Amino acid sequence: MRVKVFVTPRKGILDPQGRAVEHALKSLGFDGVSGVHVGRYIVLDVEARSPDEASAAVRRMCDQLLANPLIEDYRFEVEPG
Amino acid sequence: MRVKVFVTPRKGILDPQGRAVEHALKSLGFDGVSGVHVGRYIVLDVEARSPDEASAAVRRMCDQLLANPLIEDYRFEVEPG
Amino acid sequence: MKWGVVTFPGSLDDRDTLYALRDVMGQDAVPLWHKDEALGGADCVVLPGGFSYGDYLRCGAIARFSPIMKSIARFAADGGLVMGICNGFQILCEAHLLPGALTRNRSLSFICERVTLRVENSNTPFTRAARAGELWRIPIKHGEGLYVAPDDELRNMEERGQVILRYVASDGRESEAANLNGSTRAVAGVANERFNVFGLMPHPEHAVEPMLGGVDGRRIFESIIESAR
Amino acid sequence: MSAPVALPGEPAVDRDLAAAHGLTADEYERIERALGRTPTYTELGVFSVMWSEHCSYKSSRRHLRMMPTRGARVVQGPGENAGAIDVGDGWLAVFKIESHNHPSFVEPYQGAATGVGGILRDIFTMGARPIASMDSLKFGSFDHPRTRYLLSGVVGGIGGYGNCVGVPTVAGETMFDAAYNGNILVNAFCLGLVRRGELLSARASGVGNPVLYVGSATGRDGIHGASLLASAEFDASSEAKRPTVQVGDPFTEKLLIEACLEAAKTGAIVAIQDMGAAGLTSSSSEMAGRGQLGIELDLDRVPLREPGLTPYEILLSESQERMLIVAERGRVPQLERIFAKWDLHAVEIGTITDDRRWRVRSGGKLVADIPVAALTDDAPEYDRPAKAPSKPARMMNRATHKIPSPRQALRGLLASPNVASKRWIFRQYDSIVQSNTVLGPGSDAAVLRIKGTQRGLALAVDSNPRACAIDPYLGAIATVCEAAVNVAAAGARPVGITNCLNYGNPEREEIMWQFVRGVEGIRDAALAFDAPVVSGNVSFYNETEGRAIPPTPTIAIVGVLEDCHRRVPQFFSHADDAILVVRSGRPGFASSEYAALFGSDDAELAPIDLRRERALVDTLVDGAQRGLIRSCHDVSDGGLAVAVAEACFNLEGLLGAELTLSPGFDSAIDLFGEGRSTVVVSAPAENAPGLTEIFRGAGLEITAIGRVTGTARLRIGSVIDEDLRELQEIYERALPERIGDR
Ligand SMILES: Nc1ncnc2c1ncn2[C@@H]1O[C@H](COP(=O)(O)OP(=O)(O)O)[C@@H](O)[C@H]1O
Ligand SMILES: [Mg+2]
Repeated sequence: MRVKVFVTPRKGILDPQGRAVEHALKSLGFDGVSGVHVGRYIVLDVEARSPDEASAAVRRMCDQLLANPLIEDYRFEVEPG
Repeated sequence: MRVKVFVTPRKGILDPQGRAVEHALKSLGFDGVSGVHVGRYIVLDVEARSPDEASAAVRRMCDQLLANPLIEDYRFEVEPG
Repeated sequence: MKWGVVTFPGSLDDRDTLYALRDVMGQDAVPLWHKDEALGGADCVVLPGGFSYGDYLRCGAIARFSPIMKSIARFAADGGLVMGICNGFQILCEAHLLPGALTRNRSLSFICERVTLRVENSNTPFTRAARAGELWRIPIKHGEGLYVAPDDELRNMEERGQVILRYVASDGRESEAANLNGSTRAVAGVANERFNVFGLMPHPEHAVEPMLGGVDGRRIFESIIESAR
Repeated sequence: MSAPVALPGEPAVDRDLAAAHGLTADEYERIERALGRTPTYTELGVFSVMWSEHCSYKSSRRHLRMMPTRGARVVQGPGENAGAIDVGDGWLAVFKIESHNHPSFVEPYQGAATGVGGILRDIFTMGARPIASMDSLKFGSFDHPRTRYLLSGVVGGIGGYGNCVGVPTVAGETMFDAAYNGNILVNAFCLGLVRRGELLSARASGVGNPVLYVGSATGRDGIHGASLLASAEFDASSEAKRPTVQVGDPFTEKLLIEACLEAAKTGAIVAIQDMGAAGLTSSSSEMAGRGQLGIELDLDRVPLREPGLTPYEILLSESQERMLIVAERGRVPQLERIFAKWDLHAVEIGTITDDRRWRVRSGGKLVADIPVAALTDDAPEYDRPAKAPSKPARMMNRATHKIPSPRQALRGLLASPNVASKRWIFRQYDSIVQSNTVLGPGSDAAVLRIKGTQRGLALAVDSNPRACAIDPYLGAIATVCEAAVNVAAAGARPVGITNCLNYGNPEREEIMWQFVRGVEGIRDAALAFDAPVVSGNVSFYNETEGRAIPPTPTIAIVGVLEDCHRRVPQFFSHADDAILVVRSGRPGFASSEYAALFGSDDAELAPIDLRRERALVDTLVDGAQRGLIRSCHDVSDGGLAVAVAEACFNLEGLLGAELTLSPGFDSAIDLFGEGRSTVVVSAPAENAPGLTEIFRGAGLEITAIGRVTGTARLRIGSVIDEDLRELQEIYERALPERIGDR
């Protein structure tokens, strides 16, 4: 099963990368841009008998490795198929 | 309008980070994992009168700054609202 | 001749490059500021190493849009000599003044080490003072120096002699282990098709004094001085 | 003037709330007395951080006064952001070491990164350009499941920050021991250079002078980071108390360095301090306190990262990359222009006053009004009971029956993570940026040249918790000796010390005893080397679940080389050079790596004769300056055999060594014991008599034990005959293999 994981800097945590990108976009003339945050996007294939089984595994992967719960939030989507 | 941009390593381009994450997941005991790729996930708010206008702007942002077409692919979603 | 060394926000080796050029090589070198467009009458512009804009997003991606980069693009189009070292190389690639891109080292970690380079083409303004096949000991220090370019493009580059420097073992032979960052075909430095723009990951400005571990970096500066005459 | 008012939604202040803020009943009463009323919630928060162990040094202050802090070269001793030593030719070296243990244990990458950021700010607030960093690291054993994660995170964070700001990390030390499983240590050192006469201070002056906030905006990060996290033991509830983790932004720090140094040149800066622990509160009150003045702040003008921060949060935030400046009146626009050039905020948020009060307004209301002294000089100070434990501690195992052969011992030692090459770590650090690094990581001390002069500075950082566990006094002395000898081995004269005192819970009398004995040891050794202590840091409460770390005073020493060309590396460089050993005492196994690996019943540290240690240092410097010494390596972890092997591992070309063992050098204890300072010297054979004479003349034992050979073999008497390539492979691979990095 194909899984997509989205990891973003936690609310309230400094996101210097997001700030730098926002600043750069503005100076390129994209004035109407705000709230830029930069995170990670992880795509993977997981062998599982059901989407629920895949979800459970991915949740553990996120907690253990893919995200740092102290400074990052994550969510993921399981694409059946 | 809230926009989500997904930037992924281009097919055929070395993705050492994806490989390292896959390796790490396997050594944590997640055997059924494969095809791991790590990219960037950029969230931003764009002022625009319509989703189309937002899309056009975001496409330009991606082409100019957010992705490097030589090594990366991108796609994005505009959330009306 | 006159040198210009650009300072972007987050440039680090700008001062070292100026020091190497002025104090060690006795050259006339001026600092250039990213917000300016003037190149100070430089015959060769150096984009130094560092972490411009924190290397956020992609190395060099944001610096590429600095006002001074417009002048540098024009200067290069007019045949002016431009050299990008490390972060400067990354900026030149992002600005499409050089082919290819630089991505994270194979090991995913930063590497600071003296490496051996082999001069692959000595018929360029940047290597004129060297013999082809000459070996140099010059340090690298980067986290994202793995050079990539599409296969066909890289093949053409090799044919035209645009691959100027390669990582090799200390005996001069190509080896997987000596290619510390995992660059495609062990590429360490490339030029554009006109051979007036040059980018390299190793730091020649950190190899100009015996007390600091060697002088092979001088060969590059000497070549440029010779070319500008 | 009316008293500050409670803001809507704030909890009522009482003894219980004070206790929840880590203040004792006594302390709370003191606060009421100092104010003559009940504090507001905001004020309570402010007192709780300023009176925390971390900010007030309440358990350590009276003991730290023992340290020798004056000397002919001392321009600034403890009390400012960092100390300063005159190193000649018009240059001052400004340096300090600081701990970031708890944050690094919680989030290793960001914890270590922000540790580097903080110590850098301490240096450039003095007007000095940071030119070199070092890191002293203690991790648990590799058997512990978190060790690898913590190690890669910490090293990644130090490199990530240091590399990005362009300050080379030139040396350090790393130790692994199960005693640190629950409490790692991350101590970061930084050194900067400033011209004599251009040193800045953190002492406010000039009533009416404006106060400028510069750098990053304020967020909710690290609220109570200092008071709760670093001033109490770790336990199960720490999780819940955990403040928001601070994320460092080295890019902004780099801009801040350049902007502050440029601003310093204008002469418009009266005083400057970074917003470290307790952020805006400590920087503003401490600057006012040093100047015997008052300060008034308007929080409405503080740049915020997100809306809705309360005065309590703004005052206690530990957001990174921020500075507070007292400027000369009328020169604010000039400073603003400089910060704008570097894309940084500079906002006037307050004024210096003459009434010695710390006054804060928000939304037009007075929210805090406290005598400055109550927050600074008059903070509590304790004379906590100290008592030696009934039985001395010990980190080593008893001797086993399986005594290894010399060959097995040597190989085992070289593969031990404490002895093995730390290249995996230091090659992740840019050690050459700024073009001053004459000797980088991998040698006993790093050497930096001072551009435009012949001079060099040598830096070393050391700690010896195993010796300190046996005897916290002798262990501290041994630590200072090791750092001094490392610096002298490179040919430099030790001129100044900074220290980071890592201990357990000071409310326990045996910990307090370890601490006091440690300070006494540092005092005595510093006096002996005539190297004053000019700065430092105390880190208490390094315990988890009631288990304290071994006493770990970390000592960094700065040395001066009159002529940088005369620096001495630790590596053999010429075949046929004579190899000599100079000892200031006898080796033993008591705190050795050998004992840690193979066990030993040797439980006592040998006494230390500080006059001989001093003589060793003086003579090494003398020998180096006269150009008699080609290489010098001090014998530390692993003993003599390991030191000789390490001296052979010259990256520019492997050499060999052949030692003929005379009596007194042939037992396991001679080969692998670690004792009082011992160095392995190589020199052209014709210099050997001259060297022997000067060392003997200084009352030291010097013995010619062999020669350097051109073939890569290590031969020691009839007991060891090894291919050095194999040994080097063991030495270099050990750490990457344990980390799982192919
Ligand atoms: N954490 C670290 N950061 C930078 N350099 C380090 C670190 N740990 C060790 N080193 C370097 O590795 C070398 C060996 O360290 P160490 O074994 O502590 O030396 P010694 O025992 O000779 O004092 C030294 O040059 C030291 O500076
Ligand atoms: Mg040493």
